[in-house]
Amino acid sequence: MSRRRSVQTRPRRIVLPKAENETSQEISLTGGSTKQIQELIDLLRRNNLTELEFERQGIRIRIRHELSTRPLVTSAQDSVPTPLQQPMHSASAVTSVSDASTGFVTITSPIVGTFYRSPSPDADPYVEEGEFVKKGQVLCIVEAMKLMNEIESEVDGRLVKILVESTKSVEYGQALFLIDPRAAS
Amino acid sequence: MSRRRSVQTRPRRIVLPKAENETSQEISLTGGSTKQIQELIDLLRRNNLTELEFERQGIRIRIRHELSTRPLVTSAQDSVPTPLQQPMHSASAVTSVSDASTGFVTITSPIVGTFYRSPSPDADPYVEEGEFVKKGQVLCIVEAMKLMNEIESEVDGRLVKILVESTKSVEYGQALFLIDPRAAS
Amino acid sequence: MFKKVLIANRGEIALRVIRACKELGIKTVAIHSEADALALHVRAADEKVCVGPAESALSYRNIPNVLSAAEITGVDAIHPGYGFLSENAHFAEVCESIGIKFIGPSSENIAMMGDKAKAREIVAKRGLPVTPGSPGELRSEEDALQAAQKIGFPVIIKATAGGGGRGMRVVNKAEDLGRAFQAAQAEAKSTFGNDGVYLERYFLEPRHIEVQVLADQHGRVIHLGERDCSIQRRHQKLVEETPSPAVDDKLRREIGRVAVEAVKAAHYRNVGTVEFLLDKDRQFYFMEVNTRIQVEHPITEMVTGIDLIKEQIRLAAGHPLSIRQQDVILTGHSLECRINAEDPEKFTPSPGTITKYNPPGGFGIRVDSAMESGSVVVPYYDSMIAKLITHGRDRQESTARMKRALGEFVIEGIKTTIPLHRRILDDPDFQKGHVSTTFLERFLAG
Amino acid sequence: MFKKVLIANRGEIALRVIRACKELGIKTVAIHSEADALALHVRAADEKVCVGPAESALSYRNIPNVLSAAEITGVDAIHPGYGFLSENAHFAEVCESIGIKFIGPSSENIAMMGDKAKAREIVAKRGLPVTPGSPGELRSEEDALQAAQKIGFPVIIKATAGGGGRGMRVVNKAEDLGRAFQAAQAEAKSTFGNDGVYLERYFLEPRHIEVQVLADQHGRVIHLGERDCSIQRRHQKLVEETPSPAVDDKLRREIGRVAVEAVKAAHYRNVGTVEFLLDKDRQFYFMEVNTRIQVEHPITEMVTGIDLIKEQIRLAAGHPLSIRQQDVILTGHSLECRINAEDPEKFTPSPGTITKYNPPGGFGIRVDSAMESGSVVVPYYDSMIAKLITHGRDRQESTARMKRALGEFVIEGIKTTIPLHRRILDDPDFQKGHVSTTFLERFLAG
Repeated sequence: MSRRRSVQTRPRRIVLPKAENETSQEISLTGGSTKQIQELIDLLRRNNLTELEFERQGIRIRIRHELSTRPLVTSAQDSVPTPLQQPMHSASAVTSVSDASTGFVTITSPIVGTFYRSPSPDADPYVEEGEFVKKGQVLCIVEAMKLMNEIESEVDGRLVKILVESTKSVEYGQALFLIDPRAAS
Repeated sequence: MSRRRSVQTRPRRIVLPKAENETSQEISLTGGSTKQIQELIDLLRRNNLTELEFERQGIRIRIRHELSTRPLVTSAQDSVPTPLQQPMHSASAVTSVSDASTGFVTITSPIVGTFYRSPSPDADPYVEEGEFVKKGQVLCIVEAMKLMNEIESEVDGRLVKILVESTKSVEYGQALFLIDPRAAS
Repeated sequence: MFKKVLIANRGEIALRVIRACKELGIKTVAIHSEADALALHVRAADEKVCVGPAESALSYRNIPNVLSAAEITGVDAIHPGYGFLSENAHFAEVCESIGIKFIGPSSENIAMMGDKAKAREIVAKRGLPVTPGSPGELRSEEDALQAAQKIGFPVIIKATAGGGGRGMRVVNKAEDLGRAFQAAQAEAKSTFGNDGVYLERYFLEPRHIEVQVLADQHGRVIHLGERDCSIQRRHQKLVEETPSPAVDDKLRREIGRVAVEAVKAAHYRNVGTVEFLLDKDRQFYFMEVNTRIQVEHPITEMVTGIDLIKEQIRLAAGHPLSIRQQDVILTGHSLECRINAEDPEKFTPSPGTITKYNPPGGFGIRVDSAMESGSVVVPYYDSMIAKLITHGRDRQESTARMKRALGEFVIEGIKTTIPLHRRILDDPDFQKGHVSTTFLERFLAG
Repeated sequence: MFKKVLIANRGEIALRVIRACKELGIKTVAIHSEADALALHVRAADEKVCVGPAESALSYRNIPNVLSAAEITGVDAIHPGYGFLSENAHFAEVCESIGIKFIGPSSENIAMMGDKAKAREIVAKRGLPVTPGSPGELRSEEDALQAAQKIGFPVIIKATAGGGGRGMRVVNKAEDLGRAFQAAQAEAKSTFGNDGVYLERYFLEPRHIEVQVLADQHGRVIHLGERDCSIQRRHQKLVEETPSPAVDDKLRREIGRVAVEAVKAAHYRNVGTVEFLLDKDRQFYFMEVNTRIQVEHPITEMVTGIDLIKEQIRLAAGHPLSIRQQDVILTGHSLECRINAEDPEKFTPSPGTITKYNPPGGFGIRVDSAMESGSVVVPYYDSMIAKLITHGRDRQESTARMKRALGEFVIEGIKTTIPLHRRILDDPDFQKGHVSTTFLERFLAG
């Protein structure tokens, strides 16, 4: 294994389309507010239900608690839903909704290893929050098997958030950075 | 155990209220036709679904196939259905819907045994379909442990249907006769 | 062999018997109350008959309906399971009279062993050890002192009409006997309206040890070792194990011999369990014979490899014992935890729908249960919903397996005793095998 | 003993290893692909690390990511399960080099046994029976005839570069050899571009018999009897049993001795399986050594009471064997049916969501599976979703139990091989124990 610049396995992008009629942080139910859906999920869990359905002003939300522990959230329009054919990672799709609303790009770890923000303990970090980064710019190192793997940015943009502390271990696919590509300088 | 006239354990009555807007044998979906719901149940089973929902003219029917094999049929008007809290015998309640629509009284067997329509093999049957019966009139015998137990009618009315053949065994609670109490002479 | 058997029971034991019948190629008939129409034992059987409403007196204990069910389905035998009609001598007698084999001992066996005083008398006559006590009611303090000195202190004074601890006095030395006798008499009088009292040896922290026996129609009797059922709450067993940590090979041979002799003395047939009390000095005393298959029979099956239900059915069908005493080899150690639908701290029943049921699996794990996801625990019957049984090469392994399996067992929607069992398994005294019938009381208080 | 072990596998074997670790008090780390994030083996472990996307080459077989996961979680050993990296000598070697114990044989053992020709050579040198064959490539018809006459007819001519039946010819007598030799050469040439062929003894209806061995660091080796794995479809085992109906005590001792000698000759350590071919004349021939725990290891556990995974972990930790050969007692009979997520007639994979999963229970039943209601059978890996294992006093009982248990097993939402197993168990030849590696082919055709 040679020193690599995150080429062999590319960082995974999660870009979800921005919701249309959003105006504020506190999104209305019609916009699919995760907070209010979360309340319904809590209600479902507290009462140990299999299913909860809510209908108002033409919007219907049905939440089903499958046998596995993950809740599936569906805002169904079909007359005959077949919940068995839900995509496998609906749970992660749900947790990414906030990303969707912000339009941020998530940089994830392509390998398992230890996360370092700087090339050596006494060196400066590659990047800081708020800085602008270029596509291909090294953001961090993930050490695996004594080899340092440089992870590059996939996009131009402003580094919104560093999600992992330096020297912490990261697994495959773990989110490392949030970048706002609209803020490209 | 002495010869009894079905006194110790009384025949169970199942009387369900008549549906309102019925006009014919072929009940419209809005009336809650078991036949059409049964078709939906079959569709659900054939396709191995967990749930099937049908909506038309303001009526919505959702059927969920729970983990046990019994289908739960709900014609829900509530916004928040809690299918886990269905009564235990929803299945049997469903099979009695036709009784509900007709308003017939079902005479069930209070004991386990063998059903006889006449007091002895060469005697005439106690009753025939179409005849009028009085409350307290003997309708049949259920033999158990070599003892003959006479089963009496609970109501005045016309004997609409004899549901068991003579000499067949019957279990506790098994429906034996349908009586139309409105046709009391 | 029987062609078709009716199982006059419900829940896990009904399913247990149906499974054994299936493996023997015997058809099965389930009975059920209206509350159990959708139960697993009903669905597992070849035929089913509803025998009454939820209340067991009107259904599972309803002799005419149960026998009618047997007649209309044409079975040649009835397995009573445990509880309900299993120790009802009248039921066994009626079965015999109408030519349906009752899978269990004869009605005479049941009647005789049901009279505990008579059973002890038979056993004592044979020269076997029974709990030492005064021969009958004590008429005076003098009487009491004589009896106590013969038995040895400590003794317990009990009301002949008694029960529930009322009228009981533990006496440690002769000087205290007079006052205790009077107090017990007075309390018995005021509580039961009868001042009759008697004496028994009082045991400190005894163990409940029982021996599984098998007896065929030819008078051959073997035993399958002991079970230690000391962990009880209000006489309800919670955890059982075999071999007992308190019984070594020598004691096992002795207690086994006494158990075999006791049932021989009573001309007992089929399977049975001889209950003993084992004191701290390793002296054991006959208590009674249970004439049914026991809830905790699986742990004996695990260490012997012998299917007790199949053996019970074969014996009832008149087959001779298929095993000799010398063929009985006890391998490893087995533990059973009874999982009840109860609050694990307050012990209040917790009926309801099991929304999720995932039993543990893998090596050395056995689950006897009639539950599955979606099952309804009805409030009308016993709260036991599953027996979790483990087997290992030794007590350490079967216990480690039990901890692992309890951690895996998922039962949602109702409360169960699983958390209590996990705590018991972590108890240092339990781990050392230092348990007695007072263990759980102390454990729950501590 | 190890403090924390990483399980470099998924599904039932990962859960099996986690269970053993829990019983030994060892912490566990699960690895998983993105497709298995919600899998039971992941939830059962103390820690978990995602090591890559669904494709196993990028996750479960991804050596850098697996080893990084081991490093960041600080484990002291890795259990490889079966498949994936379990027989990868390079992986074992890297583990050794970075000071993480590979729970299995040494990398040298794996490399040596991975070279099947070399393994046979070592075993043959020791004077042990290997499948008779020509020493190398045959240069002429003359060569072929000499080799065939030495081996004895019937023989099979195989292409050295071959596979999949191409270039193979079965020859029953000397007169037919010349034509078959030429035809095989021609076919090998046209198919593989290489006309090299060699000869082997051709066995009619052989049995696949394998012997479980355990070897410690001190060179002590014991065996735990044989497994009969003759019921195969395209070299995939479907049903396994022990003891084999074809092996009596005398043959068991012989084949066991040869297995032990074979692994001793190779200086083999940890658990392993020596595979033999048993012909109709009860002659057996060494085929190869599998250097991993086998899928079918549970049936050996059932009849010996020995937890092979725990033993494997103990051996890897340097403990000496806890059992001597004379302590190995085989009790009863055990059977395993592999339940695959496949169409039971067309054998096409059937991935999807298991809408309902109710495993069978009761006496003598073991289920090794990582499935539950709601589990998703992903299409990326092996189709085996459960192993149903039964134990009984004899083959009749374990088979009756298997039939009963297959009837109880509810798996809805996907197709499984359960119906096929039920049919196999009803087959008269199977019931008589008359099986060979050609059984299933005939069975499916018939």
